[in-house]
Amino acid sequence: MTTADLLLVALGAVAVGAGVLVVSTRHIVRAGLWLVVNLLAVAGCYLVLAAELVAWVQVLLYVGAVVVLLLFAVMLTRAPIGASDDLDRPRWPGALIGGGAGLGLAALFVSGYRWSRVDLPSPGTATALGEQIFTAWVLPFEVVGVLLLAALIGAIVVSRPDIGSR
Amino acid sequence: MHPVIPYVIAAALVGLGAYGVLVRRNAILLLMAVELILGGVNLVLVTADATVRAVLPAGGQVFALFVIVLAAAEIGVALALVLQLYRLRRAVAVDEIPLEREP
Amino acid sequence: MPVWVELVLRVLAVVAAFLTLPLLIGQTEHKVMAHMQGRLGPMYAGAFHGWAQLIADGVKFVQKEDVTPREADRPVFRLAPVVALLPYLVVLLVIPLGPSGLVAQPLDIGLFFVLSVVGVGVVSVLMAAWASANKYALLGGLRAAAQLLGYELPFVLAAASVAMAAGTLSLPGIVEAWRPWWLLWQFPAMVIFFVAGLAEIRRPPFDMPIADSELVFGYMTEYTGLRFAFFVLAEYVGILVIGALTTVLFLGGWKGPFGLDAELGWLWTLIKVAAVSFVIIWFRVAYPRLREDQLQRLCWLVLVPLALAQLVLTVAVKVAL
Amino acid sequence: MTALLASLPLIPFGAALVGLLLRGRRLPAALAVVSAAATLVVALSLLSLERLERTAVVADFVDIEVTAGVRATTATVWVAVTVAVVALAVQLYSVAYLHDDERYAPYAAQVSLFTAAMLLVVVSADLVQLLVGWEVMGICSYLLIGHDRRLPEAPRAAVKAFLVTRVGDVGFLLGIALLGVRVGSFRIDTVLAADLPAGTRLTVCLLLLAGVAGKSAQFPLHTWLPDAMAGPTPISALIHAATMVAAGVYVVAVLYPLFAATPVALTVLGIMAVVTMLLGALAATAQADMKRVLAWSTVSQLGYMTGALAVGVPSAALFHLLTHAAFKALLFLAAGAVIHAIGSNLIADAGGLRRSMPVTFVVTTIGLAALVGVPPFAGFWSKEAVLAAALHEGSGIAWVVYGVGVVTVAVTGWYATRLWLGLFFGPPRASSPHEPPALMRGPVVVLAVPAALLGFVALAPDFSARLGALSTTGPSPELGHLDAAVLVPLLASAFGVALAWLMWRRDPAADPAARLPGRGSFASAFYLDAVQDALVTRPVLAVSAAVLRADESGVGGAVRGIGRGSRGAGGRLALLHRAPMPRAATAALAGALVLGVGAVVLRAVL
Repeated sequence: MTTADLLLVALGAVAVGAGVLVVSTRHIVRAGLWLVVNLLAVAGCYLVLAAELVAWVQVLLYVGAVVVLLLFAVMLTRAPIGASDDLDRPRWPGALIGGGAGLGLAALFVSGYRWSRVDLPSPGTATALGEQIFTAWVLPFEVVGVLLLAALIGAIVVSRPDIGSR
Repeated sequence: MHPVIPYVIAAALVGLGAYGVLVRRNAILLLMAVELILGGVNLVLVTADATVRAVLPAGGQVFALFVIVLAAAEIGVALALVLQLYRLRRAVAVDEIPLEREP
Repeated sequence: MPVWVELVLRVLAVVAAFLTLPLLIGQTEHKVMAHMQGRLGPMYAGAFHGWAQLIADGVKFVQKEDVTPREADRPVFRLAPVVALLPYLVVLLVIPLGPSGLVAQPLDIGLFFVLSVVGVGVVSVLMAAWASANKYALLGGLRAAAQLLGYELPFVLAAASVAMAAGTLSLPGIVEAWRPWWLLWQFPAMVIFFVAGLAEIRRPPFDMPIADSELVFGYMTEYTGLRFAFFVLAEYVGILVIGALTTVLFLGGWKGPFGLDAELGWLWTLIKVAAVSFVIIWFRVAYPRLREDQLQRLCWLVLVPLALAQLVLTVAVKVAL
Repeated sequence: MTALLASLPLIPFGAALVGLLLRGRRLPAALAVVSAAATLVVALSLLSLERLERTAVVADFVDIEVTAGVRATTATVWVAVTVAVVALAVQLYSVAYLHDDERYAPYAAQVSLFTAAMLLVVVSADLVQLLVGWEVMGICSYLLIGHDRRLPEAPRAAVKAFLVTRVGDVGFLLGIALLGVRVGSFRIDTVLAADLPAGTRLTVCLLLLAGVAGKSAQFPLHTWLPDAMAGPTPISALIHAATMVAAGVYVVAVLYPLFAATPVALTVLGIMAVVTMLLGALAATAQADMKRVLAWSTVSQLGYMTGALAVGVPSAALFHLLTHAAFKALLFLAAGAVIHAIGSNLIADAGGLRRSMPVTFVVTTIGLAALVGVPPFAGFWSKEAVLAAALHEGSGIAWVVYGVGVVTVAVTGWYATRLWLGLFFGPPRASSPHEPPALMRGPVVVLAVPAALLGFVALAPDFSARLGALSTTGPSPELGHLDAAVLVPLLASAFGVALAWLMWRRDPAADPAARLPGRGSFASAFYLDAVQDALVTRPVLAVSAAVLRADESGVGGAVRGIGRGSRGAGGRLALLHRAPMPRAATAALAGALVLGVGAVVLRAVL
């Protein structure tokens, strides 16, 4: 076990624990807050894995925007403060499938990698990533931009009935 | 670094997300579970980037960035839909959406 | 000097700055506002011109009863002030004070780090607003969330402009690359960044979320005592952070007029931060609060297009050079 | 040279495009006449051309290439000059003839387009390009024959012309396609140089002959031509003299090496020719309508041309094509003048016009003399060339062509005399007929010159060789050569003329045709229209009705039934699918899980 391993295990424990709480808590808003914890922990994993830019993008976009939007929506839909009892439907199919998927994937990864070891790459600078995005990946990048624009327009049209019906 | 650790974490996150998607009735909670799945996927991508030496350097990270951006777009549209649903029905429980009638 | 000692020293320095500078700003605000309004302000605490007023305030806050509403979501309610304070503290880590590594933690993508961490502050507002179980608090929180989400865009875009100009995301790198004529070139970006920064820390004239004449005190309505003090402290740290960021990004950081940057760089930085902070305080006195719709209009119809235009200008000049 | 040649079809084509946009009379008339004159000038300037072939590859599909280009010999230019002259005459004539027609502008544009299409056929170096001109002519003939919508028979005749030629065109298209696919190119020179297996060549030739029969009004596809008289008279002149009907003969002449190597096809062509020749002439004897007489005579004369092709002398066919264009255009335009004067198409309504219309009388006499083959008028030389060629060839089919040709000469003499006498002699019947306006008179008079004198060019030393160079590289027989055999057709025509005159002498007021045995079958052209109606039209209509019924109840029913069935099935499936979101999501994710597990297990097992 190296330092990186220890850090990963710790962050992973936080991430998984927060994830469990996200899907099991009976407080709607707390689910969102646990999601923040989960995302920060995953961002920490990225940092350990030498993906700084991805980590900070995750913090900026997920924590700063996505979760805020989610909480915003929770509040706009008048979620109650305190526990709600009707958040879940019967759990066993979900548990079966979710557990199956998680365990299956884990088994695949374990059987694939065993206890092999790799050396971590040197912390990736944003420069290298930027070069990649604007050379090899520039076309997908543009497409993603168009997609974002489409999503923006779509969200506006959907949420404003006065535009759509005309 | 043993790559199996982040991979197993990612698998666990995906499993949790799948569980959440299937179990949660509230649309917003369901979206949160979807974010868990995406987080797991991203973790796989980033780990693979650190583990596998690909032809294009940093391909996994680039993919992860794309996934994050797509998730942002997805959440924008999805929340617009959820709010519209709430405006129409005063509820955001997905299993109360009637689908029996022809659209 | 072993690495860890240096690390501890750096962190201690940041903590010291974090504990003193906001108090200094708070005291300045009291006195500056008072004088601008034609009065004296606090005069008694600490004998000389009331210099210890904020310490007295702190003591008062500590003594107050820690009230939590019965309907509130307790853990969230209690955690919110801490979450509000934490991002600013973390941001201070990467602000360069002077040249040659006079910074707590030099980061390759410092600017990105700052932007993303500042964005986390919204969560605290939402936590406070929702956990309070108070409709004024909720309304304030929603306003704050809308405001912060909206102004994040021009904020980031303006910062992106200067990062593009410098060709780096590292804060010391930006200061290195800075030239005095950038004051002209990046002037619109500076204005945008400053205004959006004001909105980010919810300072007047962008303090709709806590508009006391409409919403009592917005998302802070239910807070008392030390937790309230944390929020107030967060506001002052916010002033510090915005001032420091404006300084580093747009005003040349440690660069000064007499060619003594290596020796006096830290002083130039502090002077510039103080000047920007003074302007922020001045704004509070000078301008009335915007209405909610005016606020959003300003963001989406003025700042965002301007920021995009500035980006185009930056690219054009950059390519031309 | 290439540009000039290419401009031959392009000038009238441009005029047609512009003309279709115009309204009124003056501008379209000026445009039409000027473009026709320009075409003529260009054609005349090309007369010195020996031989030219210039193509460019338009599309190359590896196995097959499509080219565009021009190909010309002296003969081509002569044909083009003929087309241009007739077109100019027709355009000038039309200005006066259609002076109160409000649809003159599109008419003139269509005539230009018609000319352009014919010239395209003439100068094409590529079969596909040729086909384009060929088909454009078809649509133009449809439009122009149907020009006068008020006439009851005009739309019908237009449709008939279109459909009957279309039947032939299907064969033509298939022939060209087969040829192009087999050779790998549509370029005419390449096609002619290709070495094809005999079976393919026969198939191609027969298919092409179908198209030629359609366009050139050969038996059994000749029925549209007399009906096409419903169009305005200048159009009749255009179709009969220089364009449509000449196209078939011209194409065979161009592709002659192909036919020359296929005796069976030539025999078929010969049979077609003799039947057409005699049938047309006999039908012409009994027509009451003067334009129909001329129309049937065209059918008959076309028989001569194809006969000449069948006996292996394309130069004679082209020669007859040229002279026939001259005198037949003249005759139609003159007939138009007569119709213009008396206001009727019927011979019975004319009579004694000799005095009131002297110019028309003289030119018509020249034209009829040329038709009959009176020396030294143009028709004499060309017809003589055809008959001499048949005589010299000496094979079985050539003898038949010769024999029938001589008989037809006699019949031609008879009906030409009958027409001449009926129109210009006997008691006058119309009230105050008068000469047509100068604009109509001029073209007629001008056309009389070639009708009278064109035959003498056969005496030019290298005329035959240059005419023959269009299709064959070998020596062509001398066309202007006369020997004792010339007496046979001369005697035959004299016999026909004399017989008609004698029959007329007995009663100048009556129609000699009334005393003709078998007059009814002649007048109706041996009831071929009725036969066609019974054998083709009615069965086709019956079959199509049956097909329609089968389609509606059988195919349509099946389609509707399938549609209804799948809608029902889809509705039931949709009911299954319309699960609430959670159930659907559970099902989908469970499916994915099962697939994943299955894949892993399968890989482990295999």
